[in-house]
Amino acid sequence: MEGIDIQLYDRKIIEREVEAFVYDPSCGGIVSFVGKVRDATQNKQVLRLEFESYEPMAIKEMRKIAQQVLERWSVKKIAIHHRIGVLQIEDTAVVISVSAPHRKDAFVACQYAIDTLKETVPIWKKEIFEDGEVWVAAHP
Amino acid sequence: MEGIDIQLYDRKIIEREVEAFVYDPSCGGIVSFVGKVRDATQNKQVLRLEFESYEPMAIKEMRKIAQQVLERWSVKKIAIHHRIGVLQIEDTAVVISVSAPHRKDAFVACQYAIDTLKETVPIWKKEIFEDGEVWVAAHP
Amino acid sequence: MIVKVVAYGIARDILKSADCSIDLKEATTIAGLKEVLLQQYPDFSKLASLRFAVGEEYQTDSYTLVAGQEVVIIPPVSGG
Amino acid sequence: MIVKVVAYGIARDILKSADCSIDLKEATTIAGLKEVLLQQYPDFSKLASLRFAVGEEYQTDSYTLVAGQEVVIIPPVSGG
Repeated sequence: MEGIDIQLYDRKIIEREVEAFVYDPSCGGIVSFVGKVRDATQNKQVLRLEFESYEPMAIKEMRKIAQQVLERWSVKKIAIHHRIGVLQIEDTAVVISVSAPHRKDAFVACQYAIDTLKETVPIWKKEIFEDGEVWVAAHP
Repeated sequence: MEGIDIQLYDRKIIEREVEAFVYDPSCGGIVSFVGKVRDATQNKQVLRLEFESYEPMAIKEMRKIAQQVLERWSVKKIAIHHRIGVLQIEDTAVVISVSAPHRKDAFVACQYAIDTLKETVPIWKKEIFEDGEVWVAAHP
Repeated sequence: MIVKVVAYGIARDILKSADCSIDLKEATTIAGLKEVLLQQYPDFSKLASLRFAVGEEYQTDSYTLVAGQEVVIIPPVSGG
Repeated sequence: MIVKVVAYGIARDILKSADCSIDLKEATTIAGLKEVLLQQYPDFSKLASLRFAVGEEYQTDSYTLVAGQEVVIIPPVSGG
């Protein structure tokens, strides 16, 4: 579908590349969400993170989110780039950019996209500590 | 106040510089709004735009917005860069970036900041057409 | 008393100057200044809004001016 | 009938393998597969959620499996 750019890859996310896709001369506003790797979980120092995905389905689910966004709001374009592989603290894990003629649509749509991604897209994050490792959110 | 970066200048806005200020290792999410110059107003081709400001008060009002954001929401840092002078179509007029431990705060705060900026900050935009010019929003 | 009026954007076009001096009665308020301006420059009445700032802060209609003060006319803003 | 079970994330750790074959009665549903898995690998019961995908789509408990199908175990996701 036109207006959608979904990518999942094992390299640094260049934020301006994500945003460049959604820019459209008819749009006055672009809203972007950048998800970063935080430095500590429950005060334990994280050494690194490992992201893995069920790749074909992850891309399919991200595409569904993008299609829903284009259907529900007056949004021109949406780009979702998610990184997998080994990430360090301060690395960017995900960038979502949305362009719209009116900024309110861009804000609502971008928030919907990241909220839904965190519920439905089969990507898993493992935190590696000095003394062990944990699959994030696996247990209640 | 710590955590606030307000700038008003007559040169290209580099978005990653705005965002770089707000990044904090304790924050998992950054939300950014990028305001671009649109290509047409009421189907008339815009040749260029001229932004002017009552500079000391514009900076003061932007700083007030930033302070309100830090007081009202669990937000770590906020940066607002606004450009003045002559802008072309596709140029970035404003970038607002907000970092927060929880993304919901970042979304709400970023939207509040741009909505309020458009109501209170003394900056004026003139659209230059082939056959004349218009101060945007001056008349009802 | 004399106050200095400074104008930006369309207010400068209406005033045909970036600033001017206006002679007002003592203790004139912002509301009073507005009346004088609207009388001398009727185009101000066509604007979507008209606000005034003193000391880099918006002031309400009831703000009382003193001699020598600088008042900035703030026509509808359009930043962002 | 035999179905192939594929596991990611913590599901792979619990299964101690990225995939395995499971022998099920004909016309077993996702719910039935879940029961078998919980019996053989009790650690699945400790997860915050347990979903299953067939053909790269989430499927509900009532989805009926057929011989040779590949079922992917989706433990709680944590992308973003």
